[in-house]
Amino acid sequence: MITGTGIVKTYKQRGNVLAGREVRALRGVDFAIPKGGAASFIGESGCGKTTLGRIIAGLETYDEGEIVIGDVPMSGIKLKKRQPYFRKIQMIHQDPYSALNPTRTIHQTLYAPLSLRAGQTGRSKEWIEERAAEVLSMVGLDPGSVLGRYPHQLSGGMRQRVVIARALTVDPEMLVADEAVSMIDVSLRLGILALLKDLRERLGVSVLFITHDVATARYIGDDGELYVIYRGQVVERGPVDTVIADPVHPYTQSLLSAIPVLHGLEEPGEQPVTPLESLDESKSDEGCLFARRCPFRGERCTGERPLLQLTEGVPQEHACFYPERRNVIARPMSEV
Amino acid sequence: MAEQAPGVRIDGLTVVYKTPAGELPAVRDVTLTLEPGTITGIVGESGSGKSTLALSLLNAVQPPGRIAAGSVEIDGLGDVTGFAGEELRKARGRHIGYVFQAAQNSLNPLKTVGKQLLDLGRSHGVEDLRGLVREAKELLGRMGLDGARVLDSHQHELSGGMRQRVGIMLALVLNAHLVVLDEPTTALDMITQANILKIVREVHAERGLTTLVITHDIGVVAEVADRLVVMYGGRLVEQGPTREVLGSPTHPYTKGLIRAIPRLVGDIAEAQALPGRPPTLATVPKEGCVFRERCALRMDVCDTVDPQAVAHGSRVVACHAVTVKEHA
Amino acid sequence: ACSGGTNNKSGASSGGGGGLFTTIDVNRPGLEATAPANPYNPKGNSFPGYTAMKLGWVKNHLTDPNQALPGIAESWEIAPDNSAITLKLQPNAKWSDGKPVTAEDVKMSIGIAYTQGSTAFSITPGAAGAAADVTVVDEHTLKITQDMANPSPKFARGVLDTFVLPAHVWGSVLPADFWDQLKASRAEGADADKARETITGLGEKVLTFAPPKDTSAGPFVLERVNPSEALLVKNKYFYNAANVAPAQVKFLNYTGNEQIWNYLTAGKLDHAGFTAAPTDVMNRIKAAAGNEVIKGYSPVAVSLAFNQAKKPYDNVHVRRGLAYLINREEVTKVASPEGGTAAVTTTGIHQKAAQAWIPDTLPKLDPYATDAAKAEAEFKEAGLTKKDGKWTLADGSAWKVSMHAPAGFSDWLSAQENIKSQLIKAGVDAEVVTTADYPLYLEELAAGKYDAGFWLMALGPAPYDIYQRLYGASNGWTNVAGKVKHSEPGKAGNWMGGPEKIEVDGAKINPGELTGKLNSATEEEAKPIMAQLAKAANQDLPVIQLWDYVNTQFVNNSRFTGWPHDDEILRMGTGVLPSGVWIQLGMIKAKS
Amino acid sequence: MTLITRRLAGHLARGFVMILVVATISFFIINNIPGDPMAARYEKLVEQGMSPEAAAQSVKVLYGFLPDGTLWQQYTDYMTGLLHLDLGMSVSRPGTPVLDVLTDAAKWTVLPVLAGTLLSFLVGIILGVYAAIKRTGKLGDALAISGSLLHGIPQYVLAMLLVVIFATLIPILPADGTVDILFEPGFNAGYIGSLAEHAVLPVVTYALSAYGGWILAMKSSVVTVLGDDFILAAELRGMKRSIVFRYIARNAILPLFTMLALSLGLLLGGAVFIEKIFNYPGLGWLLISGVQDRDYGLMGGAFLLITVGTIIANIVADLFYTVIDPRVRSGEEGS
Amino acid sequence: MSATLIPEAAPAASAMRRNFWNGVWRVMKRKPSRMAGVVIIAGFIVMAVVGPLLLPEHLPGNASAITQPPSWDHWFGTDPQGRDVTALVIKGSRYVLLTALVTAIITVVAGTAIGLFSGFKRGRWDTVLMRLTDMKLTIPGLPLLLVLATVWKFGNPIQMGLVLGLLGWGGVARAVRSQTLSLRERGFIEAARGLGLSTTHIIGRELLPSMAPYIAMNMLIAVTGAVYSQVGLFFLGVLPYESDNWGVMLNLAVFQAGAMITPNALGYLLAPLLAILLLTLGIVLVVDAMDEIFNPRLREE
Ligand SMILES: Nc1ncnc2c1ncn2[C@@H]1O[C@H](COP(=O)(O)OP(=O)(O)OP(=O)(O)O)[C@@H](O)[C@H]1O
Ligand SMILES: Nc1ncnc2c1ncn2[C@@H]1O[C@H](COP(=O)(O)OP(=O)(O)OP(=O)(O)O)[C@@H](O)[C@H]1O
Ligand SMILES: [Mg+2]
Ligand SMILES: [Mg+2]
Repeated sequence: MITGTGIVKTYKQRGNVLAGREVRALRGVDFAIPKGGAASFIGESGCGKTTLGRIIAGLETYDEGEIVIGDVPMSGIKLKKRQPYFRKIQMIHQDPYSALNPTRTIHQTLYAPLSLRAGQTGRSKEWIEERAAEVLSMVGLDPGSVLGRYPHQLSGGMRQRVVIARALTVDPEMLVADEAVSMIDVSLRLGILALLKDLRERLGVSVLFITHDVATARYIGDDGELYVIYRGQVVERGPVDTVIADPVHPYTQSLLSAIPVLHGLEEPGEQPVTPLESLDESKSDEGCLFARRCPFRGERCTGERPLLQLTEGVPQEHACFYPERRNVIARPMSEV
Repeated sequence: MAEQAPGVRIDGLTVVYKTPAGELPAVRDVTLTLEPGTITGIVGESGSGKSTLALSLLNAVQPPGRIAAGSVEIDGLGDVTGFAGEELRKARGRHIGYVFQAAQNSLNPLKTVGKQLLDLGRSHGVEDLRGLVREAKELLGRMGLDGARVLDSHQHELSGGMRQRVGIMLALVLNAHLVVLDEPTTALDMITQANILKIVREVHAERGLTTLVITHDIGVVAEVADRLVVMYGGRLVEQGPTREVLGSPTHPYTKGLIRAIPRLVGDIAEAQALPGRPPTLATVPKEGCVFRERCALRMDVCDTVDPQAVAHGSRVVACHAVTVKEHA
Repeated sequence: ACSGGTNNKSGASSGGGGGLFTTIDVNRPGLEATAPANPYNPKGNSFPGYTAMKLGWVKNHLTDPNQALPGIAESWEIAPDNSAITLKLQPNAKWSDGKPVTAEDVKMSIGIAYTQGSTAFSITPGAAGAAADVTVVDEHTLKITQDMANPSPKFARGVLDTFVLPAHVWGSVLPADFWDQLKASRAEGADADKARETITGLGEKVLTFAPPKDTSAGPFVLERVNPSEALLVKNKYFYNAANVAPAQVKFLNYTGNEQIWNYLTAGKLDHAGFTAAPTDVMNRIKAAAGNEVIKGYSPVAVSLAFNQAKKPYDNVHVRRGLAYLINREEVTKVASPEGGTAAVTTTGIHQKAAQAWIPDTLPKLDPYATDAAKAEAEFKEAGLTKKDGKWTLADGSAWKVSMHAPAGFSDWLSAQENIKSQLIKAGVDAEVVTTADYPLYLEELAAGKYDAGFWLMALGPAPYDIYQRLYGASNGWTNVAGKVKHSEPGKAGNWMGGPEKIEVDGAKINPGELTGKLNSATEEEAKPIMAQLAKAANQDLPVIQLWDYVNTQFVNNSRFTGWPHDDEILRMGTGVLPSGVWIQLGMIKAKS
Repeated sequence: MTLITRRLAGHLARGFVMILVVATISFFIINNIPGDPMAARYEKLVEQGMSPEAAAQSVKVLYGFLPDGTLWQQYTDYMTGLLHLDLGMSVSRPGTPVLDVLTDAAKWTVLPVLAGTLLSFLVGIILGVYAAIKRTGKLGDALAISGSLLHGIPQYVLAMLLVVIFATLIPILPADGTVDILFEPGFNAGYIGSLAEHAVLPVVTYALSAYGGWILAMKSSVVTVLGDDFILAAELRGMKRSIVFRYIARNAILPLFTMLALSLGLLLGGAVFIEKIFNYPGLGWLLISGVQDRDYGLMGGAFLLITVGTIIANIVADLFYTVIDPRVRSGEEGS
Repeated sequence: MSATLIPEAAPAASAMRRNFWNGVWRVMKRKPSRMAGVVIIAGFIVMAVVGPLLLPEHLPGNASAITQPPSWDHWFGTDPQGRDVTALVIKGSRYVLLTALVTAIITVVAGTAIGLFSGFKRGRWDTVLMRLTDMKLTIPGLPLLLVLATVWKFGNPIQMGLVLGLLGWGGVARAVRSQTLSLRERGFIEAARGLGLSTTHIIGRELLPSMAPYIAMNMLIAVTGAVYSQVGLFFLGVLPYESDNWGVMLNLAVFQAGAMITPNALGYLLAPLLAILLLTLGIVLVVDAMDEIFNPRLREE
């Protein structure tokens, strides 16, 4: 449905006449999300997940690379004319409160995009009302009680559902959920995840899930792909369960080992990798970007940059010269 | 002067907030004991009263809130709910270290960490300020930071994880043996979170502390706590040794909560969301069980009678259904 | 024709009693601390009568412009044909640094006056009443002769009204060849033009000259100034110092009349010159302890002037109709109850002077007493029509009398507001429009932008000055070197736009030319001309004379006494601080 | 280059451009002013009894100072003069450079404005803190409302009320002038006392009119800071009240520095009214008298100087802010 | 998955869409002072609209009762023409409020447009416009007005309002821009863009309502500023006047009637002063409620 190759994004921070600063947010990222498929981007803070998500949703421009939606390459289309293509890709924001206009009722919020579509397709007002109720039901809300309300009158989970419902008004082919559950109460989180999964299954909407919580990534669908991003580069990419069970890149391993083990429910794996001590604050762009923090760093790592590739015996793509399985995973108590 | 880890006994604590709808309890009739030298973890969703409970330990509930009933007995100090003025101030910091929720913002943005450390020392009449700085550097070094550099930095020059460590340092530097950590890892990255939790565990052991960790993330508790306390709607619904509670939860809320945790392994279909939504101060039922609206085991008695916390072995549970089952 | 008063130097010993005298220079708002002690500088810290001395202190006699009280000139003699004046200086006059005041000082002062343009010392070729020659007779005597090509009856006034400056301080300002240059400038041709230019250039130098410190020949010398006050101390070398009562004089600053009212109601001022004040304020001023109002003659009147280039004011009947409608008594009562007396009629002359100039003509003039019926008749005659009780123009369009006055001229505004309501009552729509300030008012008035505005007139005592306000430049007649020319309305400053010839008693006269004649006429020659012009002004009504000003002075008897009540003394000319003259004459005594 | 000098350089460059723009504006406005100062002077001389010809000559001498040449030439002259700190000659005060008149007047504006600002700042922030702490109580409410009202009342209304009260009804304070001339200028009690006595009403007016703004700003700032986590954190660490108070105060005052510049600018602008009402011969007073005397140079100069004052106030406030706030200080220095 | 899709019902009590005016009413009722503010402002508007119609075009003067102190017949006494001061204040209110209205409209339209444009376009335009705004905010307004007054005779209230509006949009533009910038970052604007909603919709329906309190507040501030400046200019006497307004009254009271000296004229001075104070009070009280009126959350609490 959407593929991207070699996406590069560099933020130039102005604001000072004399010294500009560059942030290399993405350094040549490839991705491909099939129709009805799922993908998850994980990585620590600031690695570029949101930037990539926003580029995919057409909310941000990119400096280099090519994005193809359906089979239309965006490079052939003027910046201002891309909107209809990107409209098929809707973003679900992290903070459901700021994603809804506090001065507008849910009805008004849904009405605007629906009436736009009604105008384009020549449909009636009744259709708008029906459809508004329909999308709300789709996300598990009772239209009767929700339509007339303001966002602040709803709980976080309900708000996030409204946000999803609003995205559904334009019949999207893909949803980009950026940390869509991190601000929602623990007991309700799973509900949203299940909803996204359900939408995937029922409507064939692809879902791109952005998070730094690996565990939640699984819940969108086990047929999805996991992209592990580090400093603007995809360092590992493969089916969710494969990557979780057998991470090969030391960064993925560290990430996974940082997830708390639910003692009592599960037992830690046998060979836990020590979690990374701290952030890499150097701005060095030499060699492997992860080299300075890597506990398994080898000679090659400082000299050249590993590219995302498939190597023998490893089912997933990775960007490491010394891929090695290290058991970091926790096991359910039941299996122990 | 408690040089050893103190025990804490909270008894029948009720804290109310004044709202347009009258005084509403954010913490209701909580009885809890922190054994000396243990790490206790309190979990609960947003608004369940965790922070309010933690603040009560320092008698620091902010207006319009107030402690309406109950006591907080701390070894070597006494009942802090009766403290006021200088006495209370001296207890804070010296005896009880508090690591603030969102500790990232718990530092004065205009002053370097070092200056704030000195302010702290002066506030508590520390004579040997050099010694204090040395101690601080040591603690920071212990947590993997360059002490000298950190003391010379302003808040904005430190990353979230570093600030959190500074927060822990400030809680411990006066040699407090009771430490309260309110959401020490919220808004932190996975990797940083893992680091902080490791530090909490290690420092706890090294310095012989009594620690209370508050979080809404069961994973965090599972990682560090010896005992797990679950709060819901201002009530303490279940408590017991962490592994036991996680492994075999008894209260329907605890069960639901654990089932709703996204997990790295296992069958995803097993996981289920809790229906309904967590209550707010205004929507907490005035009488009867606070959880009954979302409860699958709801009985008639739940509507009218607030279930008492009942000890079942090492576990304390407040649920009519569980009590009935136990006695059946 | 007459000589100066006596020198009171042997006067009573009571003088010099000391004390602080507080006053204000009503002519000059805004003391300027940085300004030099230079009488020619418009902001200069020089106080005529106090620190700045003139040859004599001219008076506003009703008909004779050449009367004056002695200043540096102890006495003088004027040739019967006004061709010369011989000055005798005060024998004991000294500067405040102890040097004597000499005839050379006076000659240099006259030189300086030339650079500034003064009535008697003008370099404009052919200017009326200009001096031809200045001769130092001896150390205390000078003779100044008039250029009789275009003589003026007020020549002596122009000479006497000259500041005297110390040559040892100011000498450097005039170049050595000044008098030659002056002579050259008298001639015609390129050289003369150049000489005049040089002298005008000197004028700027004079204007900005800043003596290092004040050197005064007057009773006081400037001690210091700050932006709100100036302090003068007694000049012990002053020739009549023994009779100068105050030891110090404090000048208060002001920027608006309301401040003067404030000082007066607080009884702060020992003396203040004429200041218009509303009735309530005036009552309070009078009520303040020790305050007294003394009144004298002031040769000024105010009038409502018309722009005759605008309809319907081109029609004399309209002007007359308006004159019949306006109750001048009421206007004066509202606007200037203390500082003015309602004009008896429109003559172009202050009523007091009119009694002296045209006693026979005056009763024959139409007094324009308020009379609605006559007004109606006049309006009808002019072709105006009355619809629904409102007068409209001949063509049926609306008519609104629009009167202008500068903001801040409180008495004028009050008067116009009152006229407005009077007119409205009579069915003539009217409005009052203010102009931000006086300079702008004058510019717009001169540009012919207004239908009607207030205009000062009857500026005595010289007859020419009186009438050139009505039949001078503003009404089309310019007088260059004694030759009168008339220009069209809207040109060369002619905003009144009256006709060049007016029918008076059946005969056509040219009032501008008659006015021009006044410039060189003797008192006797002038009288019939004045009568003719008064009739013209009365019948043709280029303006409606509203009230004649009264020189109202405020004094306070708590600290000083001896205030003059004598009419003669009170006819002090403008531009002088009369209390300074009274003090130097030894009239003012300190109260013990 | 340190941050401060860098910022200063930027400010100066901007300030310079701005001064040029303002100078240009005022030049062209002033060149279009109607009204003829020569005519007014002439009228006055004639009224005083000078003969028309003599008056005409006198006026010609007096206004020999008026600039001539094409508009463009006058403009370039004015601007080059400006670069040499030469604002031309005053017309109503012949021979006096405008700059001299202005610098002489500037002290009468700057000192009371500064005194008033300082006074109101101090009182305002103290009461602001109080209003913030007692914000739920009646007194806090009253303070806040009084603040809004005072903030809202125009300066001239305040000034007039003060005059009516303290100079007319209970005449205890002088309502005009700067100092009693009888006191020998210098460092003596009488002179300074008189200066102070005359300054009371203007300073109080400045202070009162600014005070409302401070109290409101301080209140909201303190309320914000009180809600900041670090204050609670400091309390929970058992910091002394005095230290916590200092934390609150310093953090709350900080954002007020940007306001300080604005307020100084406002007060400088308001000087027009206050100086007019109290006859205080400062820049505002000069501006009005310049307008009324049609003294182009003086008017333009006074306007320019008031603007420059505001610009300087802005720069100073910003630099102050930069020095005090470590976030700004390092935020731009970083990398 | 069915468990998650059980429709979540919100508490039934407030299912109905809230009426905006009901909310406003509630906000007003919460503090009586706000009601007072609204009443005051409404009073002034009525006074400005109706007042002059009820009074004769030219107020009758009485030459024998000039500058009288307050009495039963004349609540604030009479002016130096013997006219009733109260009537003068009423007549004068039209000028003042009309100017204020014009100023308000221009301030809001220009300020909002520029602020929105600047905040929306960002980049170069933003820099240029904000420099301009900064400059406008730095140049002291009153002195500028004074200088302007010498060339431009803001003849009638409309012109006056025009000038004041053109000088006054800076504050609104600043506020709107910073609001736009901060709202841009909010998810809902981005979402609207993602949904393909038109810029008109985004600005008109999403941005402006959210900014309404700021705009309204800044507008009121600009309006008070305008009232002060115009009254002040007239008070200083640097403007010609044709009709009565409060500033002219102040000017005449102080500089013509000697109101600061004689108690008789005090009413003449105090009446317009009180009118200004009252209007200020009204505006202050209404501004106080502004945030709550436009914020649905605060409105309903
Ligand atoms: N608008 C922007 N201007 C400048 N830099 C930006 C901008 N947006 C993002 N960045 C930088 O780009 C990098 C990637 O940011 P991004 O928001 O994509 O990270 P992320 O992976 O989503 O982080 P998080 O987990 O904290 O949300 C970061 O270093 C960030 O500071
Ligand atoms: N100042 C206050 N005024 C009124 N109610 C308050 C106040 N502070 C907290 N509450 C209410 O008290 C209840 C408990 O709040 P508390 O902060 O203790 O919750 P928490 O469990 O710490 O939540 P979180 O996970 O969001 O930090 C909540 O319903 C909250 O709305
Ligand atoms: Mg992100
Ligand atoms: Mg909390």
